[in-house]
Amino acid sequence: MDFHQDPAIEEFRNMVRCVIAEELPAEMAERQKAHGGTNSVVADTLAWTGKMNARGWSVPHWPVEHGGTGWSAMQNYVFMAECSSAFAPEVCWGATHMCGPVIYTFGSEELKERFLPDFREGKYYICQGFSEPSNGSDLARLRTRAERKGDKYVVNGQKIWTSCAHESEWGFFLVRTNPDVKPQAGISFLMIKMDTPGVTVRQIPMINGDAELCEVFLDNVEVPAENLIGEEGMGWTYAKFLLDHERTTSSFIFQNKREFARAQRLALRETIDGTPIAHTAQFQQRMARIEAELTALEWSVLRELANEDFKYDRTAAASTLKVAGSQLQQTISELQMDILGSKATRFYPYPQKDREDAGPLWPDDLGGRTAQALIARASTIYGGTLQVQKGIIAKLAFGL
Amino acid sequence: MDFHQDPAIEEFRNMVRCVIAEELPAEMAERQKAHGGTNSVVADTLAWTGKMNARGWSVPHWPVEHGGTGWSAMQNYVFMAECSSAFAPEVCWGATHMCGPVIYTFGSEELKERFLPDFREGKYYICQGFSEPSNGSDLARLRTRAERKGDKYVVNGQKIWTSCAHESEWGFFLVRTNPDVKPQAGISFLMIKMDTPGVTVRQIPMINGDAELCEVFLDNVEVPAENLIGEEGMGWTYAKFLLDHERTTSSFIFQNKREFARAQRLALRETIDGTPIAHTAQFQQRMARIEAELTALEWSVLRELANEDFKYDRTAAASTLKVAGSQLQQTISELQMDILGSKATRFYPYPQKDREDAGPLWPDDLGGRTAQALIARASTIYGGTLQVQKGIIAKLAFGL
Amino acid sequence: MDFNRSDLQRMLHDSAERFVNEHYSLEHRRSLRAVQDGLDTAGWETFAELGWLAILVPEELGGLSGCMADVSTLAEVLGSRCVTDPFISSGVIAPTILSGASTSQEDLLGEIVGGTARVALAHDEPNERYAYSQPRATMLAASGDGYTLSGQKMMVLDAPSATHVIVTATGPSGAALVLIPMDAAGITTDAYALYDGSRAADIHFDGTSVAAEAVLADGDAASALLSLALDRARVTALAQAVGSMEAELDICSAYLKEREQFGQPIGKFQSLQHIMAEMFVETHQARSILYYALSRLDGGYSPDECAKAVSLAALRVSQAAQLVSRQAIQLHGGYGVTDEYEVSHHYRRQFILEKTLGDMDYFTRRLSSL
Amino acid sequence: MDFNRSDLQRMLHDSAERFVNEHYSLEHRRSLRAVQDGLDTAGWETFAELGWLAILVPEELGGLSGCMADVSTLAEVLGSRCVTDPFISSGVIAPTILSGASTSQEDLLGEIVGGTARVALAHDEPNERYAYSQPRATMLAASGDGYTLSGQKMMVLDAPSATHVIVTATGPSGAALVLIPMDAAGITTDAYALYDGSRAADIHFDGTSVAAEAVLADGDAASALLSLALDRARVTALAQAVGSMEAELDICSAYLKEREQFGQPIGKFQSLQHIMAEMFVETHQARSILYYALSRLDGGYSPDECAKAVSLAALRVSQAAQLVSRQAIQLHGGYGVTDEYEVSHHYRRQFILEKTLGDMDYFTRRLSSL
Repeated sequence: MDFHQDPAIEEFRNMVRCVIAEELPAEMAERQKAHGGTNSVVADTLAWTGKMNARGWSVPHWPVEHGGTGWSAMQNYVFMAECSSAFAPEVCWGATHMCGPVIYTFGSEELKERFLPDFREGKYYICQGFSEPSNGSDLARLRTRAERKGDKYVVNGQKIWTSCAHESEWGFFLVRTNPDVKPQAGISFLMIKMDTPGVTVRQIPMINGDAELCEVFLDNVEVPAENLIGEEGMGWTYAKFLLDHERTTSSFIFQNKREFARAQRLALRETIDGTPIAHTAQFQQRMARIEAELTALEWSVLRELANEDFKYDRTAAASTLKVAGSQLQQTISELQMDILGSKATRFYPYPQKDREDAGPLWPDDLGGRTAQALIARASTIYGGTLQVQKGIIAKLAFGL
Repeated sequence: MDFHQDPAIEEFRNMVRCVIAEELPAEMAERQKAHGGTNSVVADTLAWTGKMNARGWSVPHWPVEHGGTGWSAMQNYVFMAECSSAFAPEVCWGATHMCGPVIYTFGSEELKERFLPDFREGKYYICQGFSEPSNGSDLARLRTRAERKGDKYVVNGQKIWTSCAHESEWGFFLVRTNPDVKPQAGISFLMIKMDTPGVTVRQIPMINGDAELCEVFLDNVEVPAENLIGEEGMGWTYAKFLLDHERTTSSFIFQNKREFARAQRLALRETIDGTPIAHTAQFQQRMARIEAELTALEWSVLRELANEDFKYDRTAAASTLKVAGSQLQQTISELQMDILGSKATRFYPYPQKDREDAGPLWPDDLGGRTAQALIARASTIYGGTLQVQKGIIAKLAFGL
Repeated sequence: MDFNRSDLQRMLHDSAERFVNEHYSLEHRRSLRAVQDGLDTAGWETFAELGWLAILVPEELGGLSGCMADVSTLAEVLGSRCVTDPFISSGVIAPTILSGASTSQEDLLGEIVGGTARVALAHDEPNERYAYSQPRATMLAASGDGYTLSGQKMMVLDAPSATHVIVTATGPSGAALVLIPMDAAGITTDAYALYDGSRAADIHFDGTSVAAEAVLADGDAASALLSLALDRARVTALAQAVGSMEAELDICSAYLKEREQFGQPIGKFQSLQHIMAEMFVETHQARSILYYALSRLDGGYSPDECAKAVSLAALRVSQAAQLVSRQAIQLHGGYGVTDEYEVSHHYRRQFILEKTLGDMDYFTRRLSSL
Repeated sequence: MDFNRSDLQRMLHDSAERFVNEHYSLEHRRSLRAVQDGLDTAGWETFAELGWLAILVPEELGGLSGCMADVSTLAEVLGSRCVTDPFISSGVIAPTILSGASTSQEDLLGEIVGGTARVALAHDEPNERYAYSQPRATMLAASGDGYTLSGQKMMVLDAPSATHVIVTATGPSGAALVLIPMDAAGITTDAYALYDGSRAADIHFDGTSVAAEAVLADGDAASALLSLALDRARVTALAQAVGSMEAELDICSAYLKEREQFGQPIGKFQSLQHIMAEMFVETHQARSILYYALSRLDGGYSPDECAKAVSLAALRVSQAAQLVSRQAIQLHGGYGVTDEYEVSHHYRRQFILEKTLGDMDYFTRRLSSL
């Protein structure tokens, strides 16, 4: 075992930090800082991707021949950590971490040329059409049907929880191309332009006042057959490939670290009977335990990045990151709420017009906190519920 | 709703308290106070039952014609609360709350005369033979076989978790008299004298150093047919009757209150850096939450005693008392451990010879605390595990 | 002891249940967000007609001389539908303070009972959360025959639809409770919504004139009255939370039977059954400790004993509400975090109930100080 | 970074695993209760033969100059079989203090490495729990060329089988670490067992003579050396706890497949599967934060940074150990609380590991003071 961090990594971190400081506009960081939803403002995401692309850094984790930087896993980790703690906008995850990798791994040359440059440049937003109203945790039972008719697929069905569908130019969809084989075998991976006739988007009003997630209705949507990625019937395999590809993402380690640091700042400012909350024994005890959990999570991520020999199935470790990381998001947002006390009850999202009127009683850094805490209830639901993750662990680690 | 306590109850409480003060020998209370196991010292149990019987109070909850006092449910509750907080020995629960009620409800006159006076007087200890090694939570699958041969039953099988079997004169057993009907229907309730040839008892060494629980091996044990209680095949019905009869017992409300009060006393004596633990914010917070849970539990018991109209199946409420009460036993004993800190690690049961040698560094009130905390791990196991109770609630309250 | 409803309570409960079922549909509640001051005018008229605003008003002042157990019966039903109408302010806090005031407030109480006046309580200040010894940001100064009031209050619940506000201030004789009409000169309000749709405001007083008879109480009497009013308000909030949790049990158990995944109703999964069982246990314990708090408030116990009971009950109910409202969302999956399912509304309502009159941290500290 | 074992660590791990599997059966461990001082003599000889007592001893003093990651590798295996031999005292604390002492302790270190000397640390005092600023009950007074030691120590782990004891005391120059042979005059010991079968003693010093060279360190140097030794000891205990938890995962998953109830292996029940999954997550997180602590202790970080790392790790590992050891019993039902099943031994061992060198309350307070 060797736990020494390569000193070159700290140099790299400083270099990244300087670049971000140079590139990230203050008002963009402010918007991100006060944002209470899951995704960043789409315009910021695209603008930031463009800025990073100009540096050659918009898709650092991609293979070099497709525009990646060739950084090590640890360098990529440091880059993402620094972007997060500087409040840079999120990237368009669907493009850079899901659809992009599927295209460069399984797609034709034609598809690569058509999409990968746009994804790198942040030319438009793309959305993900996997879940359906009836399938929830049971993804393989998806019903959206794509029938091949000549050089087209005709798609009928309904998707749900599609982030920013209303602001997306393209979407990547899992559709059923063959209903006569076992559920997993009949699924294909299809690109659909969101302005195709028959595509209707409804934004879903959420618990935190946002409406970023959408329902997408597909009614006889005609999709050119060339929009199929890879082979017909292999969609399930590609979706699983994505899962294996992104083992540490579900830890939400960057967000968890950033939000815990924010809680620490808030606790130093908010007072009880004249004492900063950070100095009361109750909160010290609570924050110590959360910091311990956060530190454990970070080292669990480092173990994964360093490709530790692991006695159990690696997917069990990925589910562990998800179980711990998703609950930690909730724990930290609850901590923020308790630090803010009654102030947390105000409907105070950002960006919102009324924020300007709020005056000095309501510091900027309250904006978005409660919205974030409310939507954090979903962190143990999306991407496989807490219960599904536990089932995976029991099965893969113990054969139960 | 009327939450006023009848003032007569307070008078009754004072009267009971005076009687206990008069009757309870100091050294008996001391032994009970320092006892770390589930059951009291058997000799104390029998002696105390005898003393109470002389007052006519040994089985106050029984029907008056069988020696009960005719007290109200609330009076019985107060009586038990006072006995517990004064550290009176436990009664022989099997005699007074299980076998006794089954005999006076379902037994013949002959059986009533034979056993009830002995139970009232605490003439001997009796033990319970329900569980078997293979059936655990799944009681109905018991295998111990009793075959009728002439005027005898010949019993073969094995029982486990039989409290104080090695000190018992009699045991009451659930045995299978008919293997050809559905599991619940073929069970009977049988009295077996523990010195009958073929009965072998093995004490099981436990996590806390005790060996009160036993295995009972039954090898061609010949039991007179007149020892059958009630009808053959009705044993399961009688066992369920016991459950319905004792809805609030599983809350362990008396023990929980007494042990929380003890934790409060210990927390005032033990210090950290010169400050009593009871005055540190960490422990105050923790103790406040435990006190809240304890208070809720007590009022849940009061609701049951007062026969509240209840929207759900009453058995779901009884399981609720068990779920909350069993976990509270663990929570309170963990609290005691944390108050004692490193002192809790010492093997320091009572009564033990080495206690006399311990000297002033080791106050008497440490005796038995850890033994109690260790065996408290069983509180969510016996009498239907936590998981079994939750299943009952889901089924009976919600039809799931 | 008797845990069953009295005849009055049964009437109260049944009429309330009928009314909220008819009136407070999810759609109706969502539509109230567009109403300027958040008040459901038609709903509030019914509150008055059904006598709900008279429960805590003494008979001699035109009320019902009811007890907190009566209030709780009603509040549970309001909680079951996440009703955010200003009942706690005008039906509990105001009657308690006004009927205990040193100056007669019979007229205003009459208007409250009739539904034409609504009274908010302004207590929180910047940097002063929940209860605290003495206002520092709001001062009452003698001026001629009366006084002037200056200072800053925050998070005044139900202020936007209120006709009057009772203000805590530090005056010449220490603590003071002062009654001010919302249209008095020298008042600036900044109104906003909370996450459950209820409304609050920050209020700035800039030398507002206060007549001598508008001082409802001062010194220890003011502190005692405030404390009583707040403890009653808290228990009313706890009762709403219990009602909300019990409603969630019904909603969730029905959903588990209806929603299918992996080819069967999700209620067949043992892990979800156990979550429901845990929600049941928490809700049961919450109702039990609510009874304990009611027994103290209605039983003539000392203020300290009441404070202890309310604090313990708040700790236990909050813990239960957190578990139940969180798991109710978890059981609903993604739908649970939309604005279109009841459970997200219960979650927000319980969050606001937990955080507005004192949170778990506050009640822990309060218990330590008793 | 590399989380895989070095060649040395692999050897250490494999030989340890072989040894504990052969030697430390449940029956053997239970039989050690009857041994007067609790020491497994044959086992301890093997500890010495395999070089385990030399890991932290510097090469120039005849040791292996190993690091805490090496110690952890071994300790995890010891933990997997609840081995209670005095490794932490003689393999970690004593080498740390003796090799950092101001007087040469080469001879004693040689005896420790050879297995013929065993050294306990006497620090806890009546009313002083875990670490604290300065001993108050144990005083070192100048006397002729040397000193005399008087006072009272409690809960001296592994004292009954020790040949020497290092005592913390307050002396003429403040804190002091003093080495005393257990057979010195003026020592009274009261020995007892802990609940996991390990031994400890209370030791009373009544004017015990101390030669000048027996003062190993004084003043700030003594405090720093004590702090380092205790933090190393704590991390060794954490490693044992992690090994114990991982063993419990194996034991429990096997039991769930074997034990049948309601006509099927109990591992088919989703509620128990989820408990196993939670145990897995806790154990995984515990191992991760153990690595963090090791990275600080082995990485040349400041004492405060080490203190923070050890404290955070102790909080997280203790929390995990509580959940895992409690649920391991729950999964076993009644058998789990008997002395005849492994899980009850793991429970007791983890309880003792958690409580002897600092509990969660202590580490929380320590973090607040950094």
